[in-house]
Amino acid sequence: MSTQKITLAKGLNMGLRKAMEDDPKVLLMGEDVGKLGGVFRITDGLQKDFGEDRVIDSPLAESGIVGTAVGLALRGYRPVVEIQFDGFVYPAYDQIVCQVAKMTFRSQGKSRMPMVIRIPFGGGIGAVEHHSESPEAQFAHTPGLKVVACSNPVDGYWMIQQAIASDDPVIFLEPKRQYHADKAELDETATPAPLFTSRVARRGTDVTVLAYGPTVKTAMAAAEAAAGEGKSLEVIDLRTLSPLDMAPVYDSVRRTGRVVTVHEAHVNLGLGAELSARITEQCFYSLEAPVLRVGAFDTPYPASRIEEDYLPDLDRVLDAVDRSLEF
Amino acid sequence: MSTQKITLAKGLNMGLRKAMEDDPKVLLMGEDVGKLGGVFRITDGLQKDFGEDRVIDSPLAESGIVGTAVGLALRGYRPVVEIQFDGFVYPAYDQIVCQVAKMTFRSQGKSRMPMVIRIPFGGGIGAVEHHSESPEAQFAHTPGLKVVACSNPVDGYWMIQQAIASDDPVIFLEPKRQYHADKAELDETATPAPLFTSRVARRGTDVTVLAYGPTVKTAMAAAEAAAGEGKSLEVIDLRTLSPLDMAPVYDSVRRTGRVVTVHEAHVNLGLGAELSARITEQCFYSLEAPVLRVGAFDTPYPASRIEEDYLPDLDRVLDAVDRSLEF
Amino acid sequence: MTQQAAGGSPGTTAGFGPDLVEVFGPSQQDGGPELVQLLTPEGERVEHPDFSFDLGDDAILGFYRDMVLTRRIDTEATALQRHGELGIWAQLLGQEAAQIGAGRALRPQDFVFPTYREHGVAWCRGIDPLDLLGLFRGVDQGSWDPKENNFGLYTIVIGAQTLHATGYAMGMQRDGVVGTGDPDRDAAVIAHFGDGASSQGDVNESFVFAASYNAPVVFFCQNNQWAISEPFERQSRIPLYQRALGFGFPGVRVDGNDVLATYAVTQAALNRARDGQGPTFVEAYTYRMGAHTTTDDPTRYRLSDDLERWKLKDPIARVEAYLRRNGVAGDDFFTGVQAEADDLGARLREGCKALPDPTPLSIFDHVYTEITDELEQQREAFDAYLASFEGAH
Amino acid sequence: MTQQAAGGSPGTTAGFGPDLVEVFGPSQQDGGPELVQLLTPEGERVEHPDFSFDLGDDAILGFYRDMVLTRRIDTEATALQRHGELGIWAQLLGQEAAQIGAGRALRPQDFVFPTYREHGVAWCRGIDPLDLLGLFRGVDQGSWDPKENNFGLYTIVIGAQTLHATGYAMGMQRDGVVGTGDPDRDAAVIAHFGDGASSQGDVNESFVFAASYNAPVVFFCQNNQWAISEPFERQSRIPLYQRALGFGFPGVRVDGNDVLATYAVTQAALNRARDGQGPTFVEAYTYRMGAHTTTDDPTRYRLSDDLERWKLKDPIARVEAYLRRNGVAGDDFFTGVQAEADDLGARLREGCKALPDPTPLSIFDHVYTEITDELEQQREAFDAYLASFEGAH
Ligand SMILES: Cc1ncc(C[n+]2csc(CCOP(=O)(O)OP(=O)(O)O)c2C)c(N)n1
Ligand SMILES: Cc1ncc(C[n+]2csc(CCOP(=O)(O)OP(=O)(O)O)c2C)c(N)n1
Ligand SMILES: [Mg+2]
Ligand SMILES: [Mg+2]
Repeated sequence: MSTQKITLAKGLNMGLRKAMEDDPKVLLMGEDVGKLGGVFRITDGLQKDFGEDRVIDSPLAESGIVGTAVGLALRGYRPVVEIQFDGFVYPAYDQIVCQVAKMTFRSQGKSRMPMVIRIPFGGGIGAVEHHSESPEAQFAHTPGLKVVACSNPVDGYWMIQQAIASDDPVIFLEPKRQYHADKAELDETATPAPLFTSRVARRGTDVTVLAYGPTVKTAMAAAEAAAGEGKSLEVIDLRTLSPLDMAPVYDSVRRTGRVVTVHEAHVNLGLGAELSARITEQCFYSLEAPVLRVGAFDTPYPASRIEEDYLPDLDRVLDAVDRSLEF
Repeated sequence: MSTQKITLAKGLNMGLRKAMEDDPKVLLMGEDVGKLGGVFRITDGLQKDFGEDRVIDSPLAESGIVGTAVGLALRGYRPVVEIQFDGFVYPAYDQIVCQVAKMTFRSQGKSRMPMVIRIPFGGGIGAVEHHSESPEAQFAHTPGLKVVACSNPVDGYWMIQQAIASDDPVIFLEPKRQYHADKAELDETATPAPLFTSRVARRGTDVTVLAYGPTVKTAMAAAEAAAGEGKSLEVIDLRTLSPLDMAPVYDSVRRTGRVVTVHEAHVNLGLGAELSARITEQCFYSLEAPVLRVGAFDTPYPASRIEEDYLPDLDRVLDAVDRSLEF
Repeated sequence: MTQQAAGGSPGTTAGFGPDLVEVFGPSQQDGGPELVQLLTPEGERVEHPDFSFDLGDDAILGFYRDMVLTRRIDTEATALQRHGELGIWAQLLGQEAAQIGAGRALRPQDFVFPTYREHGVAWCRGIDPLDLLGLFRGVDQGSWDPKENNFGLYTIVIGAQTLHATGYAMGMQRDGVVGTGDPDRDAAVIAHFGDGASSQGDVNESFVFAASYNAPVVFFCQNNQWAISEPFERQSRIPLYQRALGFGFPGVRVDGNDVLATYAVTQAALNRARDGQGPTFVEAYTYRMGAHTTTDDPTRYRLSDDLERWKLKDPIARVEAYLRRNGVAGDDFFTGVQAEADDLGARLREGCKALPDPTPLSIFDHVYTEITDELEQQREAFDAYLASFEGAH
Repeated sequence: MTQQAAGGSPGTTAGFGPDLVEVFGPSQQDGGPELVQLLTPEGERVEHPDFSFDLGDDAILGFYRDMVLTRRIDTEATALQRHGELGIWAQLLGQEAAQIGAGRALRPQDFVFPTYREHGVAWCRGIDPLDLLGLFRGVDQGSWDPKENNFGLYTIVIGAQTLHATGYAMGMQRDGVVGTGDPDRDAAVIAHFGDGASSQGDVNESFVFAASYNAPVVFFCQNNQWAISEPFERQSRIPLYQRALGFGFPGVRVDGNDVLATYAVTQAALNRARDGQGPTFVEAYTYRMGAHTTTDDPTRYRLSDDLERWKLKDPIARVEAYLRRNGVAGDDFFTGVQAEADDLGARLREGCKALPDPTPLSIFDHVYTEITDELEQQREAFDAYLASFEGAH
């Protein structure tokens, strides 16, 4: 029984538990993370087992949560902060970009910020405003932060532990739509890939599709559909958004000559922009078409009844693939 | 005497005064904007002439300033908020991205946010931490905001008035290093270009250089130096960062085939990334070289003694121009 | 461990006043001695030295009707969510008196900044309850015009609206509609928020600004004892109305399940504001009888005992008891209101299902007051893309 | 207009307590009746019912020396800025007693979170004053190791450090170094901030968190009457120490120009924290005698009268008066301290100019605990770029 079938929520919960068992300095903090186990139940059962001093229900103030976590980190703790929804990270934005991100640099390495800020992100859950945001580009633009996104239960289990083990602050993005969706087989005895690496999720030859978090599933479905039409897509799950792990991307693009990026964040100044710029710079003569970007439109997140029109889906990816191939 | 020589600080001050004279609903708010006239003296003399109810010294709380400005806007006022330094906009980030940016959309146009948030931005003034940031990409990534940057005294005078007249919220970036630097001739009877347009600042044929705010001066100097070496640079002052006015850019790139972007913000996910992505998409077959990006390194802003190494300067622009030409 | 035993030697606390008093002990279970009450849970009228209810029984009949209809909106919406017609619903069960009391104390020229739970206040402002459903169904983000009924859109980001309220009140000052002595002109703002919200920086900044400018705003906090799963004690260890004292303006704790007291206290606070005497903090001490929202499961974090105790303080039952005991209303009246509620319920059920979905292309509307060229291009491309599927299926 | 005349009918304010008292009237000019003082501006020892100074004259001699040397650091740094050796300097002139009193009340195991103006506290913690200059010269952002002297780096973003302090104090609770009764073990945190900072959301959130967790933190606010050009009245209309009452912990206003009183009050507050009795707010009532920083011009916004009045309360002069009057110290002592100050001044002048500039490539150091591949590439490219100029000139 070395393997079991788990959801992403379960993978994250198991990973948090493991990290807390391994290191008594690991603390969880956030709104409703205690008895409730968080609104998504990611911290379910942890306060019961580790006590109120290690799984801390915080007053309702995100800046306060992250700011006190900074103090705890300075005291030698490894706080793991839960932001309840992506749209509520902004009250903590100042503490994140001015304090968390800069403490190591400011102190010339004398103070460290081994902190993880977990953010359930992305849309598709039929929620009201502010519950479906994709704020990753803003954090990736901030030096001093590392930014990763998991896309599946197994990565959830490993990546959260690796993020907690990191001595640098990590913005940890969790595709909330996937929390309780597909299950996957977890082998707890396996050796995971290093945290800050991308993964080729599917091999292909015609077009490279770059995705992360919730859009990996979309990209894989698109690849499956495209295969039916005789088009071979290579799908890369970026996993790390800052730093970017570009080597597998360049390698892929040099083979395919065509790229489509897919994320739920706005296209304008989203990760796709940076990927496009870097790929064009490094693979200029390999490109058969410009990098095409699929993402949310440059509008606020709409009312949920039309969110599926707003979010990139299989058809929008396939459309971009076709446009790339026809270029 | 229809023209006079003014600095950028003076241009902005005159523009604010004019806007306040023209419309009694225009209010100025911020820290130290009253008797002191702001730490950069941009609001010098305005409280004296328009009173404490129209030039409002605020308690020391940026979220409070922007948040109360939202309320004033809902009541029919046109608040112009001064953020003292770029690095201090982050406590107001939540109000800006969740409230200011979304109010029009949320209310389906029933409520408007005719608000200007003035931010002195960029480095080169020998300041301590948090006083030299370039946060524009984060705002440009946020739908619902408009983002502009002035680069010279004449634009300062006109653009601030146009921004105040806009019924949409405008993030108004002022290159603080230029406030009291070069003077320019202002003709108050002239007709300014529309706010959301770029301007070809110098015609050229070999390489297109895209700049805004403080780097326009750098780009112009580079063009001058390059001309001495027989290289003809076209310099475009973007002026509007969101929306981008790409037509003149595409037009230029189709002629030159080469582009260098220059900003003080970090290269990673800076405006250059978006420019590169769009240009590559629209001018794929015209490009002789990938768009090259010059900007701050992807590190926090360093101690000021080495800021000139950190910031893009004439040599770094010329270096990129050469790399582009040699590509 | 987080609450260490006091191990200090005597004398070290000198000058700091008494040690922390146990404000959450049994003496506080009913809101404590400072609770302003004018109608007991048993429906008996009591007097208070500082606050009095200045309306007659007619008004109380009206309040009763308001509360019953508001509760019906709530139960219907909850049922609609269970049937998949709403994505989520934020219930106000138990908070009817706090909201109707506050809402009825308003004058037309006052302005309201609500949270996401202010269905009762919305009712008082004349917002069609059907319009409240759009946000929760996911067809819009609030469809009413804030200017029409002086009732702002629901705010989801906790506490953000308290600053808007303060700024709006500053606007009223500048418009000269404060302290003129003309009751039809003088206006105030009311900012609604919860006990959890009191911890947010924005809310405390709004206290700073309101005090600094002496802005005509009433901070109306419904302390319903819970912020999702977190009990009030996590946010404050003293009664919340006392927060205001730290900012230099008055605070009062009113029985939020007593519609008469809530009305009287809110009216007095609004009058202070309209008269130019500045901000007031009103803590309406109440209880969230339902779940936080329809997706919440309170059995994970609170005891049913608590709920049972609060049921005895039901805001509607006590008014009914008062009306019956004093012969103000008989069965006819109650049946009449019930019938009205049934009609309202039916209208909501029908209306909700008929709420039109927005069109995909509406995504591009109202991002700006006029669409930008950039967005127009995205819109056109999306239009063409959508069109490419027509006939394809 | 923003302060409308009270036009309310009598009765409407009932229950809200007295109308706003004029806390900035003449009665408050000396800090008001609640000011804790143990040494008058004339140098006379006075007693206070709640706070007493429990050290002897030796300690007072030490405080005197601390204050004189701290002032010298300040004047030297100001001069260095005038000579272009520093980019800017934040002066503490007038605040020496507040800082030395607070700094000397600390034990080694306590931890300090300073603003950008805490030069006196830094001195007490054993930070080499030369190390303070790096930030202002622009060669680093604070070069000391916070762990070595339990003194954090200067924080520029107003108020951010108060949350760090609270979190750090929560860490102490978890480390079991609070309320054990062992004076060498029990520890506390002190968070410094200014009157202006009290308006920031972060600062108020730190009060919420500290109260909620009963964290061992002393909030030490130097109310120097100004936040750059804004007078204290813009931030609060009541004495600032009263802010704490709104959050459920004690606050006290101490004469911040009286080093004995500041010491005594801070010590008592730290003892409360170390003993597990939770947070305290100390308002050190003082005055910023200089400009906000060397780039500020206070003549634009304040009257020199004010300054003259505060000069009479100079924190150093009153200790000198006490020492002389009571024959504790004579000319020898004062000349000795002066000589020490001169030496210190000389050392700072020399040392400042000798502070090495960072190398351009150091930009890439310590962005992360280990450089990333991405940054390594930028570093290498920049290295090559810089090399391309060598020989070119
Ligand atoms: C800034 C922010 N953080 C978190 C949330 C998620 N959230 C929604 S309601 C809520 C609890 C609010 O409690 P309270 O203020 O007491 O109001 P109540 O819901 O009890 O009416 C939380 C944490 C949010 N909406 N906004
Ligand atoms: C968040 C933030 N906003 C604005 C500033 C600019 N600023 C620096 S010091 C200062 C005034 C601070 O006043 P106070 O808290 O009273 O401290 P003091 O300088 O008087 O010691 C301001 C507005 C800042 N550093 N951080
Ligand atoms: Mg609540
Ligand atoms: Mg001050």
